[in-house]
Amino acid sequence: MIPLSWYLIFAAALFSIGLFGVLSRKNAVAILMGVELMLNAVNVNLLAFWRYLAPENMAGQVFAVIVFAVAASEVAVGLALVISVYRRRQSVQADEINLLKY
Amino acid sequence: MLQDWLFIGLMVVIAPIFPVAALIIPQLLAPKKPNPLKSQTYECGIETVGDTWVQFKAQYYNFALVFLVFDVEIVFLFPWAVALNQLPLYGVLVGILFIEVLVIGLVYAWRKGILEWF
Amino acid sequence: MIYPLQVVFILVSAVTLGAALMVVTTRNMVRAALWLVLALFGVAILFVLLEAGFFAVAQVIIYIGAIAILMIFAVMLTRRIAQDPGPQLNSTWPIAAVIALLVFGLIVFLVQVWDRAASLPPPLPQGFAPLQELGVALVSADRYLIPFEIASVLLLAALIGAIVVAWERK
Amino acid sequence: MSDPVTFVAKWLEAYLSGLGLASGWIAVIMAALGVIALGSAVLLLDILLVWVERKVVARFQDRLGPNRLGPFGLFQPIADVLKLLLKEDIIPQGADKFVYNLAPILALATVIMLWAVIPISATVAGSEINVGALYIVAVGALGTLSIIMAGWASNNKYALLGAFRMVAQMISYEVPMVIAILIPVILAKSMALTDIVESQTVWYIVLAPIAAIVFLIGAQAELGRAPFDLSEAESEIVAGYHIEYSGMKFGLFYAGELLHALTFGGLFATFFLGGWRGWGAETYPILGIGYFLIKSMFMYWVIMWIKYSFPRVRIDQMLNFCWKFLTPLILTVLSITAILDKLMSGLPYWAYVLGMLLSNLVILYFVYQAVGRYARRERQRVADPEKFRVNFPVKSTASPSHLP
Repeated sequence: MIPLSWYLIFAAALFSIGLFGVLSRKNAVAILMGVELMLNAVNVNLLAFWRYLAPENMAGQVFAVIVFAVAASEVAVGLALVISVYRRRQSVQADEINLLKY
Repeated sequence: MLQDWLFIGLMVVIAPIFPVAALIIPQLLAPKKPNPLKSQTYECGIETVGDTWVQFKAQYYNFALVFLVFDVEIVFLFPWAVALNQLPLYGVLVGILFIEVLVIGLVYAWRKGILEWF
Repeated sequence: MIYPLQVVFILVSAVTLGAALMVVTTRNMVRAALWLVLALFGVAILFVLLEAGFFAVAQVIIYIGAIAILMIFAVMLTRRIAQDPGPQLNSTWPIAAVIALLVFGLIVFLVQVWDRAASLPPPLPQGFAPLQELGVALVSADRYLIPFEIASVLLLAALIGAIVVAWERK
Repeated sequence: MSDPVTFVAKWLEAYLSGLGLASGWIAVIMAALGVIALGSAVLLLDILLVWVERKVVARFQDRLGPNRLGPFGLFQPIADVLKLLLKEDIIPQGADKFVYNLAPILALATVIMLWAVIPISATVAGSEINVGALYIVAVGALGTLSIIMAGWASNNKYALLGAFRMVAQMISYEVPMVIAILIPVILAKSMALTDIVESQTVWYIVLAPIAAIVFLIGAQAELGRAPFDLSEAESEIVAGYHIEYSGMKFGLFYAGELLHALTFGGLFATFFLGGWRGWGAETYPILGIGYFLIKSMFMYWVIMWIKYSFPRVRIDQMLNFCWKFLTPLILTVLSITAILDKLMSGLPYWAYVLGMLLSNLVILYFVYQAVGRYARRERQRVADPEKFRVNFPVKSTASPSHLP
């Protein structure tokens, strides 16, 4: 059988890759993809904890359901923002969207 | 439970082998004489003009957006439907409430003209 | 059946992590989206190994069938990004790499020192039907009714918000 | 000899354990053999379908169809396959080679994967996973992906346009179709397709006729068949997402489309026509396979009948029909079915069936009235466009309408 630590380390690696993508990519859509990877890592953790520590308690599964909803909402609004910014500035590069910086 | 998924897992591995085999045979039998004229893009009898990446109408995004929200909510309704026998009437009505919230979104998109094609 | 499952896990997780790395490094955005699909599919297979079949199919339906499609649509609508010249990473990417590695190291360290990390999955109780349990849990007032309804309101808010943000009047 | 499939499986299992293999490996080998047998059977059926489709369309159009090769032209599909195998493989310039080659493979493989959960007889079903209904939706989502991959990788405007149209259509019609699947799930209280078939002592088309109709329309749209064949509208965008494919790669798309149609026939039979159920199918499972194939073929014929009888709709009509008619309708039916199911759970089964049928008929009556009113209004609007002009608030800000 697979020990719990394997899932946790896999999720940590996936989360770190997603984090790297969020912090380093220029393209706004790519940043959203990084966020998706991070949310997936969270879901792997939630379901692994459900299966290994408390299979009778549905909290882990319900949390995973909520994470699905959050991921969908985040993509819907995030991509709408990207499209809105693109229409005004003709760019989706996150480092060029700096109007609020000054 | 995992035994049930064994068949699915093998299906995911083996099902692509059939079309891959069908693609390998022509590689061995068929003639192969590529030339640049032959591999040109087909566009209604004229040479292709400009970039393939033309910008698309934003309506496609609208429908994908509404679809995304509906899809997520419908998937959540499936466990509720399976458990319907063990729920009191109140639990059923709560599920209906979930659907009605979905309907509000549909009505909003409709009134806003998001579902129009123009 | 102890050994083969571990092999499946290692293969799937290696492919998933490789695809995830391609997502954050590929220049072409549509290709990045396709790599994302592969990574998400790998996670779905891990859900099957966790005996959460519902989440595996939900992952494919929601992430691959809806979210990845929406992302490809968004890439096509903002067409310039598919062929961006120049570097795809910003100038501070080494710092980002260090932070990511630090987070990874920290979590691995925590997993190492945690005494229940090596635990094996307990057998599911006889006659335990996770799907029905989940359905009941989601609509029972003393359990997770409020999060369930809030999830639907959240999705409604996301729909309205996205429509307002993307199609506001100039 | 009433159940040859189980007989052969039992014999193989005994033979393998006689070789001294561990039980786990026997399960893996049996499943692999099952997958190969199922896939081969389905693909053989697919080759036959080429002939069936051409023969039936010929009859609908008052022609003879293929009749030269062999009796009734039965060898025509074999000649077709041979021709496709011998054709040169052309990759258009600027194509993304890997994705371009992957798309047709995925298109056919996903259709084969759908058969993994369909129960074929009382004893033969690939897998009895407890989320079978959702599995079908998930595999369909992978099929959508193959279309967008084909359209994007071809580096052709028409292909991309066709792919976009097709995907917009598929994801739109997926919503009412998935809700239509939810209704048999509510009636059977299970997502496993085997359970759904076993609980159909009365076919669900009697309990949920509206869901059945909506599922059929959704299937027609998912298949991209007329009246929803906008993605390959020959007069507008030549052939749709597979315009740049030739030879066997085109053949794979074609085979996938035909097999998909039969698969939807099979799914309709499973969800609404009782699958393998029929007289004596429980005691003689071999009969179940026959019943299932007859029902699937009948639904396949209905899908073809619709395809060759209706003209193509416009894209705005297609989307309006889905979002403003089918989706609200099926959401209403879903709510009413769930509440009625709860309220009538104590009644005898015949009363339950009657209640469901009556509620559906009442809804159908109101829908009929509403559609008639709408059609009258639409005819007037088209005759006199100025009088009925509607201005939508976002019209001025949306992207210019010259975009494709």
